[in-house]
Amino acid sequence: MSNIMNSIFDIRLLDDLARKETIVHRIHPLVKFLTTFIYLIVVVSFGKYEISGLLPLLIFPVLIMTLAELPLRPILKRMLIAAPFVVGIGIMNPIFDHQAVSIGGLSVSRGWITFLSITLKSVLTVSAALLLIATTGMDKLGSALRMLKIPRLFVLQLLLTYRYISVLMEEVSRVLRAYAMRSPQQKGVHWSVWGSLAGQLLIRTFERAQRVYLAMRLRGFTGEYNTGGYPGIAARDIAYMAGWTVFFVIARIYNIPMLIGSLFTGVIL
Amino acid sequence: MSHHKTEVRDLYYVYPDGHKAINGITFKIHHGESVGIIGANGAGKSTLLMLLMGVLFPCQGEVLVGEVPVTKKTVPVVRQRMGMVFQDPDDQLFMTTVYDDVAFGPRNYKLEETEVERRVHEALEMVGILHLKDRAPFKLSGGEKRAAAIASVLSMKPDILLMDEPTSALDPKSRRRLMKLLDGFEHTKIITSHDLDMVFELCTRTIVIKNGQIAADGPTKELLADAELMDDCGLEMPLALQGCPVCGRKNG
Amino acid sequence: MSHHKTEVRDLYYVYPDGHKAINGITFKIHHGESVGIIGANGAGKSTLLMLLMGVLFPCQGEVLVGEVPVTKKTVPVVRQRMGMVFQDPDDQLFMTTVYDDVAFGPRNYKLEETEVERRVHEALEMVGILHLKDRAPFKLSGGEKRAAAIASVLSMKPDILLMDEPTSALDPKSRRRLMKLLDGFEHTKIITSHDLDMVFELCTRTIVIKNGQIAADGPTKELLADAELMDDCGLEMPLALQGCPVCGRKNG
Amino acid sequence: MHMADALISPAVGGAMWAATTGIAAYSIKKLPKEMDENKIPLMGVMGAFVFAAQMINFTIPGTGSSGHLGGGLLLAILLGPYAGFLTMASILTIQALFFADGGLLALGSNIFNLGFFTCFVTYPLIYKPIVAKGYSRTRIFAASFIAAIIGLQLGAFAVVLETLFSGKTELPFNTFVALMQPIHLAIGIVEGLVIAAVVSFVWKERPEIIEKATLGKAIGSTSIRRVVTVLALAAILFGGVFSWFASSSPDGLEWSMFRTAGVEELESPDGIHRVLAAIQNKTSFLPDYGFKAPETESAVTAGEGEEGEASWPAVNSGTSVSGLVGAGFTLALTAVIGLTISSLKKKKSNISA
Ligand SMILES: Nc1ncnc2c1ncn2[C@@H]1O[C@H](COP(=O)(O)OP(=O)(O)OP(=O)(O)O)[C@@H](O)[C@H]1O
Ligand SMILES: Nc1ncnc2c1ncn2[C@@H]1O[C@H](COP(=O)(O)OP(=O)(O)OP(=O)(O)O)[C@@H](O)[C@H]1O
Ligand SMILES: [Mg+2]
Ligand SMILES: [Mg+2]
Repeated sequence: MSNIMNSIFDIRLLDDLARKETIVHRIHPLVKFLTTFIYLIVVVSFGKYEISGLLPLLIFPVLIMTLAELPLRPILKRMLIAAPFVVGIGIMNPIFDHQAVSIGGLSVSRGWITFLSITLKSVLTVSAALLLIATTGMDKLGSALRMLKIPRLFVLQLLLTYRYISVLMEEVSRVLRAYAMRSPQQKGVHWSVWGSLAGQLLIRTFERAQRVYLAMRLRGFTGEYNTGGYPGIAARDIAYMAGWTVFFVIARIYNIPMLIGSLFTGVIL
Repeated sequence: MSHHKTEVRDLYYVYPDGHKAINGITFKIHHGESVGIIGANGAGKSTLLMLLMGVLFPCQGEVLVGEVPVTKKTVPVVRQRMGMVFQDPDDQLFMTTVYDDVAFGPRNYKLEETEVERRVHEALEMVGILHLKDRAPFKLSGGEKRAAAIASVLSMKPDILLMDEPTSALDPKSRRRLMKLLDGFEHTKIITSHDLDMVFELCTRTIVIKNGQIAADGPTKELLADAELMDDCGLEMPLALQGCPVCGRKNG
Repeated sequence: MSHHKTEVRDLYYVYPDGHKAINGITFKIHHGESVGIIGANGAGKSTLLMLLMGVLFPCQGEVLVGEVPVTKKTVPVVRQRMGMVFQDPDDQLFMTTVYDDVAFGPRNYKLEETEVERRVHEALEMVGILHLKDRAPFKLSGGEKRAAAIASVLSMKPDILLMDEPTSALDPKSRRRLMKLLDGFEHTKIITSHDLDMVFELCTRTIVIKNGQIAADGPTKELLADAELMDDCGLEMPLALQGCPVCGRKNG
Repeated sequence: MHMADALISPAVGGAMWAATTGIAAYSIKKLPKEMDENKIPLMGVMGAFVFAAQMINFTIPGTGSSGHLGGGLLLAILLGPYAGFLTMASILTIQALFFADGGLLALGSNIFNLGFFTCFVTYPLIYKPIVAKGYSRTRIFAASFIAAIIGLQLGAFAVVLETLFSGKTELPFNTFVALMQPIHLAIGIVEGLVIAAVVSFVWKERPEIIEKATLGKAIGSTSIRRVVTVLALAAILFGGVFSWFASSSPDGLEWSMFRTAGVEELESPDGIHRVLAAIQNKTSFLPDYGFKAPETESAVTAGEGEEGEASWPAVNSGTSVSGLVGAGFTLALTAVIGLTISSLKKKKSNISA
């Protein structure tokens, strides 16, 4: 119940954020999409005992978040919600991998390092996906997909799903509310009602789909999905992508914190 | 009968996204009153009803139903006393027959099956659709669905009936029938609607909401005839009060 | 301007399940007329609109739009002339921004992107929501959604506007605004509604449907004041015509 | 049971992306042309429905177990396998973007795990044959129930394989399987019951919705040859892989898998560490730490990987100290950059305001 409400807020919030006008928002959607992908590949290419090498990559979400003027809190909250499966799998490592490693004189089980590494990767990858949508928006992302030659059938279908999610989530939450009103102290939907409750929702959805199709046909839809022209990719977009890519590659090849650290300890010692 | 009193004290509600929907509302509704809650789209009417029913919980202030504050703990008890009819009856009817739908609430309160049957018959008779009891709710006409939705709530014997826009999408005859039905219900009624003519006929008292606050609270006949107040709150005088083609009266 | 004439000749329609929804309807609507189609729930109003739009095809009889019979072949041409506003705007706003939604029709007719833009702006300005053009439809209020739905139809420059219950769920002010907007649209309008007061104010002519047949067809002012006819068709006189609290007049 | 970006390696993620893209392209091609336009809104709106309905909590009273509506099979039943798969793909895409369920790299695997097995394995091989003899309540119930459970089992098993192949986490294969399969059996039973209840209800009330989707031209008749192909594919994928695992010694399973796949070594810092040790020695200001080059795996043999494994804990403490200092410094720098920019932005907007 509150789950559904929260999901509706999340979609609305991200949609609102995507409509801001900042330097990051103005970057070409396709460029942002590809940059995010390169970033993700670089992040996950680090091994399971890697921590320090991953740290410089934090600068990407931090920079995007500040430049795009995105609020920290809701994005952090989403990352925490996304965590359970990853943490659940990650937490197995300390159990199965006891080998001790010494770090700065401290003896740590290798499993914990893996766990930390997974958690860090989770933070980086989750924030990258959220930031992509929060600075681009579903409609622009759709046009980026079209530019990638993803068939229009799929893109239109994706956008329709996105469009009707909030309509149907509200419908579902109203039904659940009505259900809860007459069945106090029940946590979920009783099995005797499963079929009729979800089934009726499904039939209504089916009928809605027919009306939507009708509305589309009445406005000349014949299976073609016609979008307006795409915005061109400007020099600044290319610079954006090239800049980040170079940084990612450097961060992948060189362990930057280690370089800095050695520099420091070298100076100090 | 103070045990059926509904009281709202200095209520505030902020949606998780920061939208302040209710900004300090206080009122008291006595047993047997019929109260209309009106206001423009987005004024906060539905939110207020949800706070009364314990679907949402206030950020500040409290809701008391018969001296019992509505909290997560008391909600099951409170709900037994309150019945809510939703705007779209489709949201409310989820069983395969009208009978089962109307019996759903009483069965959840673990009543004897004979008592359940008695209640279902009573409720269906009250709204005049006993003949539909074995039909599937989703195959009924709009007006019939509305009646079934009301019966499903009446079978729980609520002391207070809450309704969100009960007359929308009904044809004039069905609307009239529904109004007659509601008029016959002697317990407390709280109705939100844009159908000000219905409020005018059905409710003795009206609360006007504007931006989550009470803009006016008083006898319906006075408030709805106050053209300035209505205009200020995104409303309009009931059509029955506007210009009469016979006597040529304009705007009340 | 006979090329905008809409004519229905001896129309019959039976749903695949055998339900006879339209049973012999004939009428002619001239360019610029505003016609209200009224009737009880299930009378056949929505079915009639769908036959006019070529969404359904009659079992017998024919529909002519500007001398062109509506058949599977002529439908694309006919539709460009007719714009239909649905009862639930959510069914009609299927794109992710208001702009794209309003541009959907023109783009499908392969107009230049500059022309598309001109039309979208024009349509949005006409309904007064140009400032909402980059918003997502799911975040609009009920009234705003309705306006966007109308704009999405206006951008196709229809000669005839068909609407199914355009005022439902709107607050009185938004309803008034919509009525003003419709009043300003100078082409043919065909409106079905249970809001008889709206029909009374907006339509010069009314067609009353009962069980898929025409029960009456004539000037709105006359038909809607005919208490017997209204009652016979599951309707009621508009509230503005019913009992005036000032002069005490009862039932017209 | 969404596979997450943090647990996947580029190789596994990429492979699954490739597989998924292939199936999606095939599905799009298979959607009969004339059905397209009316199916698009149906797919879109049904996708949104499944998305929303997955938030309903279905409970079995007294047992404490509860479940949700599974998407893939239901969509296949309603829309046919091709449209069902594509719809599942868009649901998962939106979940990855807006709810950070899974992630963009793992999206390929997730679409595969939740879409392929339901739409292209259990739907044609279990659901369809059972209802092919004619619809009845019992058949529909049995068909959806069994298909849902098996579909989820296959999906869960795929998650296990993908996770292990990725080598980002340390879970012995049998433990992981022993953990995942029973959990998903429990989930699958409730999910199967929900789907069975929903499909039976819809069939009773609006039979054409269920019957048209399965028998109609929209899907085309599934030829025997296609069934056999799919069967064979699935058999190779699962039977093969599974029996191979089963035949190896349980303890060594994981490592032998990594060695064979060459995935672990690909990323393993330890092997590379040794390889690059010589180079490091020349760079004096970086005492005893290796640059990591991601592309040197060809030089690493399985044996070296093993050895590297053993030598890992011996990393000297001086290196770790510089690592820790550097890490702290990097974090501080990142924070400073972030704070500076946002305070600059605030100042700017204050001035302009
Ligand atoms: N789930 C929600 N999250 C955020 N804001 C919401 C939510 N639901 C409603 N609101 C906002 O709260 C305000 C009050 O909404 P509410 O639904 O109570 O209005 P209402 O008076 O019932 O309007 P209507 O006459 O259109 O039904 C509106 O501005 C609305 O946009
Ligand atoms: N798809 C359908 N299949 C069978 N019967 C239908 C179908 N759609 C509508 N009907 C029936 O046809 C009749 C006319 O329906 P229609 O929707 O045109 O009524 P309406 O006048 O628009 O009613 P309302 O005022 O409730 O909108 C009704 O009796 C209805 O039950
Ligand atoms: Mg409301
Ligand atoms: Mg209708």
